Amino acid sequence: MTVESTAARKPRRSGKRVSAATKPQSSEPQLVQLLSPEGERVEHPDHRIELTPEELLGLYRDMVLTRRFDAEATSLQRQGELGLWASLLGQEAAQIGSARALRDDDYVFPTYREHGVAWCRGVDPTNLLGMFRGVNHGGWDPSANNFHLYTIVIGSQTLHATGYAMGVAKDGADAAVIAYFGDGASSQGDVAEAFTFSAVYNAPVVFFCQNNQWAISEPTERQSRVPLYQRAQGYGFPGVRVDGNDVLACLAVTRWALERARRGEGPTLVEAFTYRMGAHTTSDDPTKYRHDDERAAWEAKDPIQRLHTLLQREGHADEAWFAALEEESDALAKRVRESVRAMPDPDPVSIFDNIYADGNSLVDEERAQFTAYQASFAEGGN
Amino acid sequence: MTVESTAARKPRRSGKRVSAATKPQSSEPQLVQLLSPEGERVEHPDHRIELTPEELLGLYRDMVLTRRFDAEATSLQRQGELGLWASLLGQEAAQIGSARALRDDDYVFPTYREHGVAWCRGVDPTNLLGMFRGVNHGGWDPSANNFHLYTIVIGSQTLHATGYAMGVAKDGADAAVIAYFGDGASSQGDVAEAFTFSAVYNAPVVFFCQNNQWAISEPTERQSRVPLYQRAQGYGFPGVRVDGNDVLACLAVTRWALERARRGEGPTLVEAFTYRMGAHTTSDDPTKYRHDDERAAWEAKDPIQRLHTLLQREGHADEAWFAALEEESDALAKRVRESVRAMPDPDPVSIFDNIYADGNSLVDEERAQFTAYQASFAEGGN
Amino acid sequence: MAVTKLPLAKALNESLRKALEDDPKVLIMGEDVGKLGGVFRVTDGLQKDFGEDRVIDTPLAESGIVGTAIGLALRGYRPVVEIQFDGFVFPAYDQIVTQLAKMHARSLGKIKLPVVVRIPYGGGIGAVEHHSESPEALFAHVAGLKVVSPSNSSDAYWMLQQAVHSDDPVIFFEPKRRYWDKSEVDTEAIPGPLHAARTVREGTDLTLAAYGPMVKVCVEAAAAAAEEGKSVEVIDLRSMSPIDFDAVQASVERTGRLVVVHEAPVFYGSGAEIAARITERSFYHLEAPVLRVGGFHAPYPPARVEEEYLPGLDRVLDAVDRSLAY
Amino acid sequence: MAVTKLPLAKALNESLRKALEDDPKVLIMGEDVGKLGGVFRVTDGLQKDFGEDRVIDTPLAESGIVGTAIGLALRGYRPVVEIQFDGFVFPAYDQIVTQLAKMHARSLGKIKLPVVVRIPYGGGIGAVEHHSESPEALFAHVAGLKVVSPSNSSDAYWMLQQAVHSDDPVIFFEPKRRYWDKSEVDTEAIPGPLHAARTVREGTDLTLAAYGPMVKVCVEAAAAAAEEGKSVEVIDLRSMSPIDFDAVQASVERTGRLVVVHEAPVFYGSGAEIAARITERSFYHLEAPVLRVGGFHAPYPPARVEEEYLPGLDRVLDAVDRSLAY
Ligand SMILES: Cc1ncc(C[n+]2csc(CCOP(=O)(O)OP(=O)(O)O)c2C)c(N)n1
Ligand SMILES: Cc1ncc(C[n+]2csc(CCOP(=O)(O)OP(=O)(O)O)c2C)c(N)n1
Ligand SMILES: [Mg+2]
Ligand SMILES: [Mg+2]
Repeated sequence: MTVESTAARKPRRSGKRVSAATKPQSSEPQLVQLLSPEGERVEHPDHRIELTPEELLGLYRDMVLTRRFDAEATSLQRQGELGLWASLLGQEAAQIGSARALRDDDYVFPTYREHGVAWCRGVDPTNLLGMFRGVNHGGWDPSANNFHLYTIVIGSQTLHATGYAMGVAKDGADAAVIAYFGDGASSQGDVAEAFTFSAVYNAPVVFFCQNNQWAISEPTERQSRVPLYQRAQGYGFPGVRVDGNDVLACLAVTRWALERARRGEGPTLVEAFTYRMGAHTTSDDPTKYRHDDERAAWEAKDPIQRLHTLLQREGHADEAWFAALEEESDALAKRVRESVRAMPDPDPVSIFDNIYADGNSLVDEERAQFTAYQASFAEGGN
Repeated sequence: MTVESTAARKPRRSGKRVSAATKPQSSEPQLVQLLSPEGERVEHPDHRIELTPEELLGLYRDMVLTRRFDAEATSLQRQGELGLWASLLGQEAAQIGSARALRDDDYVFPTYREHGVAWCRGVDPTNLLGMFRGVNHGGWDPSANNFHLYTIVIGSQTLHATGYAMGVAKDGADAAVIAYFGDGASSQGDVAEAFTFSAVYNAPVVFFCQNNQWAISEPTERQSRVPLYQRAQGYGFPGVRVDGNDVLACLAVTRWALERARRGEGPTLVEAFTYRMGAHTTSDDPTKYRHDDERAAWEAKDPIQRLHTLLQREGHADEAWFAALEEESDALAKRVRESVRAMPDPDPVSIFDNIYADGNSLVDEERAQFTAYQASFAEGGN
Repeated sequence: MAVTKLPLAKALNESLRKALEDDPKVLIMGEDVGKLGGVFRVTDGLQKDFGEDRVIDTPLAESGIVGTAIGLALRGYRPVVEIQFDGFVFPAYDQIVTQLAKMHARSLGKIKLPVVVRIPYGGGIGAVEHHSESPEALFAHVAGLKVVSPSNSSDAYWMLQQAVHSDDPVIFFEPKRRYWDKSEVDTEAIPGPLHAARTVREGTDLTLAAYGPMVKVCVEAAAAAAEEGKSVEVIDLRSMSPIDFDAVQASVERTGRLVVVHEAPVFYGSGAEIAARITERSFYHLEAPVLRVGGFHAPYPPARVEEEYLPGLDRVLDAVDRSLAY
Repeated sequence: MAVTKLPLAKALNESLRKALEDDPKVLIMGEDVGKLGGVFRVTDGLQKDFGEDRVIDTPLAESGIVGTAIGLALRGYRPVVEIQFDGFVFPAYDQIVTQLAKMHARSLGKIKLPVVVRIPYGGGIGAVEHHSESPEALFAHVAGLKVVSPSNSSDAYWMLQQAVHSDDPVIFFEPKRRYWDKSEVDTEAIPGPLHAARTVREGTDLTLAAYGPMVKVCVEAAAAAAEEGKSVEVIDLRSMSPIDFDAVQASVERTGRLVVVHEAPVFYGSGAEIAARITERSFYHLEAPVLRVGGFHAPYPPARVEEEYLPGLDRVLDAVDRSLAY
């Protein structure tokens, strides 16, 4: 059962026009939206959300700090402190909304762009930068925050999430799992197999697809000729498209999907319809393949701006609060900048660490040879 | 658009109850059926078929000869003439019906069980036995009959079919491609990727899934919790479930799907709902995992018996015709038996043949060494 | 009684049973491992006794099997997954190489993935294509994986126990044509290290090194050579990654000659690694170059010529003679 | 003018352009190969000039890319597919190993699959995980595939032409850290055979054999050794399957010493195959064991230590010294 079909049955209680929802004949699929681009609340028959002013402010703060962190990382890359950066600019609502729906016991399997999710899980932003600086391949303890390492091989982590969720179900634990992936990833066989396994085992997993319209230079039409959320139906579980730039809708829909999972109702696919405002990574040049006006149209749907408008209209925050947040952002950026610069290069001999948990004679031999070889320079040898 | 949704809109013109079609509330999905298990013609709002008596007799003959060939192969395996055999028993209608929908220019990508399809394509049955005897890995020229080699790695061939169909479209040819696969195969990532590619490129390919209820010992519920034909929808093309034991329906639905492909309307998924009456292969022991009564229930739906009833009721054939066919079957079995027994073992040095089309120095070296080594025995050496 | 004579497949079955009994976190996963007990019956009866929750029939998708096993391991389980035949491990290759092998290092040691991937491998059973291959080199080249293969029932029993207990991923190659060979298993023995080679037969003139299905052939070759007065030592390597080079080196430095035997193609096979390393270590001890006996650079051939393709007694003896002729 | 100085990536681009011009059946397929021109711009401008029908952006699915390329080849096309980075070839590994490599043999020669799989490979560009690997041994072990790697612009241009013309599947490894290195290309030359090694520098004391990105390092090492009075011959193997053993053997039988250098891990790497075979062929000519310089048995490390991981001038010279010390 998709939200689309449900929406067709129930009367809408709000007079507010919400994207395609008011156009049943439209070829545009329906989008769950609770906060319009103009910053007005919108009602939806299936999904609603009650948040305290503190919670609203919290979401806003998360998005602002995440964006600031992201911008700082981009400039650190420009300064040569990082080898690469994958910006989440534009996807803050999808990430913060979905991540704030999680409980501590839930487990997250990210791609390489989920900086906002990491933030909500309590992963220190500095830790995310290690792999982009080139000092490690993943610098945090996944079990500390139930936030798995970034996965670069597209789609792989959806199977890990499914397996993890199968384990959660075996344990009878009151928890759920969320797997993030992109529109491009939806084409990988692994993602399809994750759908199959999760459906067959009724695993408590939410597949959260950030459709940011692009997989590097390829538009989503290169991956599918129908909206991605519809993919789920053919595997026997619901798919929902949510306005990925609407933090309230992302929170509400993800919460609903996680609840389904925890209640034993199995997997859900959430497609967050959003936009990658920046380049794919700092190595990419989007002018080669897309027009500026597309970006401009999405700027009008900015996830932070619309919540800003709401907070102001509903009087949840005054200028002082915004100013304090600005200061907090600056402090975060400063801290990140300083700790990245202070991040030491790894000891070369660490190349031989952690290859095996139980040890390995070949690694020991190579480590010893390497150490002796290195030492030969120190001694003026060779 | 699935047949299911269409069927709900149009009134049925026949009073005959056809499986689930008359039970709209049923959880059983609708099945396109044109010939009931009792051998009575059934009408269907979307699919109909007009066949001459000769064509009907032809289908019957194809099924009978295929079954006889299959039984002969099974007994040749028992006699030690083949190493293995994968019987198609029970799936004759699915194979003959779909294959007789093909034109010469169409191209077929089979699994390892499509003996009936091979028959319709004009592949000499004896040629199919080479790989099961262990004298080759595929003994026919695929381009001679537009019938690709059997593919054993589950699901792989669906991508080859898709690529081939992309080529057909590029050539602007008036042809279509059909890919056979099983219910188990539907779980493979490759099959999902084939759905994605074929949809994105609108390739003229029909995915023909013989859901014979089992993947070795695993029932279809291990692969999907919803009917397999529904998988297609999420990729943006139609899926239809057809009575796989009804040769008329299989012919009609496949023809329709091939026509769609040729008209440039892209891929279709046809799920032929049938049953593997025998063991998975001659190495398998189905008593380990399934009950006899299941098989018995399907016996009542036998594809050959129901066409036999129809032919008799409509008076298309007399006893002499059936007797002649029986003789033809015997002759076929005899020919197959004799030619298999006469099939020579390959020359060992052929191990080095056809590894590379352009030649390879290593292969040449190894062939020379091998030949010299073999010769050392002949010469009384070593 | 702790000592019994068991077919190799049954020893594996007992080993899995023990693993399931000892640790509730151990799971069996794969195609047809449940009611059917696997196409070789290695998991026979286990689902019946331990339930569908622990012995899990999976969808037909090898990447999914290994990928979800990784997820289960992350959750604290110890999955033992079965790949039905050697030739069907490749859909899972990406998950094995990019995820299973690397996650421990990627996490700086914080993640451990105690996953065993069982693969019946090798030829000699008259099977159709993809059912007779020996792809061990394709795993041994990859850091983060351990690759082993038992040659007899005792090793089958104990090495599988050790693989399950290992906190590293282990690719466990089972010599399928030896499944029915019976030999003694002492279920109360104290096994040696998983990656140590074992001297099967002592000798002074030449060393034969092999693993899995070829150990038996080498032992027979050594016996045949003995009749001709040649004293051949046979080493069962047991582990293809890491390789117990010390044991091979020690033997070669006594015998002066080495022949490595495996079913896998010689070109880029494990024999190459052993030849290269032993030649480097024991350059002045070798009376002859290390010779390799193995498969050709060819797809595994149709069953009716596999006996010519597989290294058999004669080909091993031929290499022994060639080595001794130096 | 037929002779121009081009960066290696541009030589590949020109080669693809020529292939598209010469034969309407040639197709380019891959992720981002169209408008973007590939992440390394190797296909830059080709979609613009040859259209979306010939230069095809594919869905993000490597198995799908290779699998559909096989289908297109069956239909008479000659697809040249791009895998974006070395570490992302593994989802396609099953299609490459079980289908692309074997279909010619499976069909008793009736099917030919002229598919080229281009893979930018190797390290040294400061990239994140999966973007710096050298998996060539994993393909070279598989019969039915040809595996090559150019080290300079001229070979890039010509070897890619030859790969496209080959009726066999070719895995074409492109040394990505040499993409920007310029050298001369004569587009009217008559190229030698695709699988022949080339002597890059002559010498009498020792032979260095390398391919792809390591050829440059070896040439520099030979120059440095020359300053110390050591005459080192450098061979660019160019092909990892088949390997031009005759050329290496001829050189080694003159110099008496061989060091093989590659980025890939040494364990089960191409150096093992070369060492084993050359030792067998030239046992009495070798003054020292064949030494191997390459990657460690470790996942490719984070970029900030890759210079220590990669075989550089010093490590090659160290091996040269060790060999000469025998
Ligand atoms: C298996 C694999 N193939 C190719 C790549 C190279 N690559 C990295 S990101 C990317 C595009 C991903 O697009 P999408 O899934 O939409 O995620 P997004 O980057 O838009 O967040 C590609 C092709 C990869 N990382 N893994
Ligand atoms: C990749 C792969 N994995 C496993 C196998 C072993 N195997 C052969 S047939 C089969 C079951 C196939 O079931 P299905 O797709 O339903 O086809 P059917 O045999 O029922 O016609 C399996 C698991 C295989 N051939 N290929
Ligand atoms: Mg995207
Ligand atoms: Mg089936």
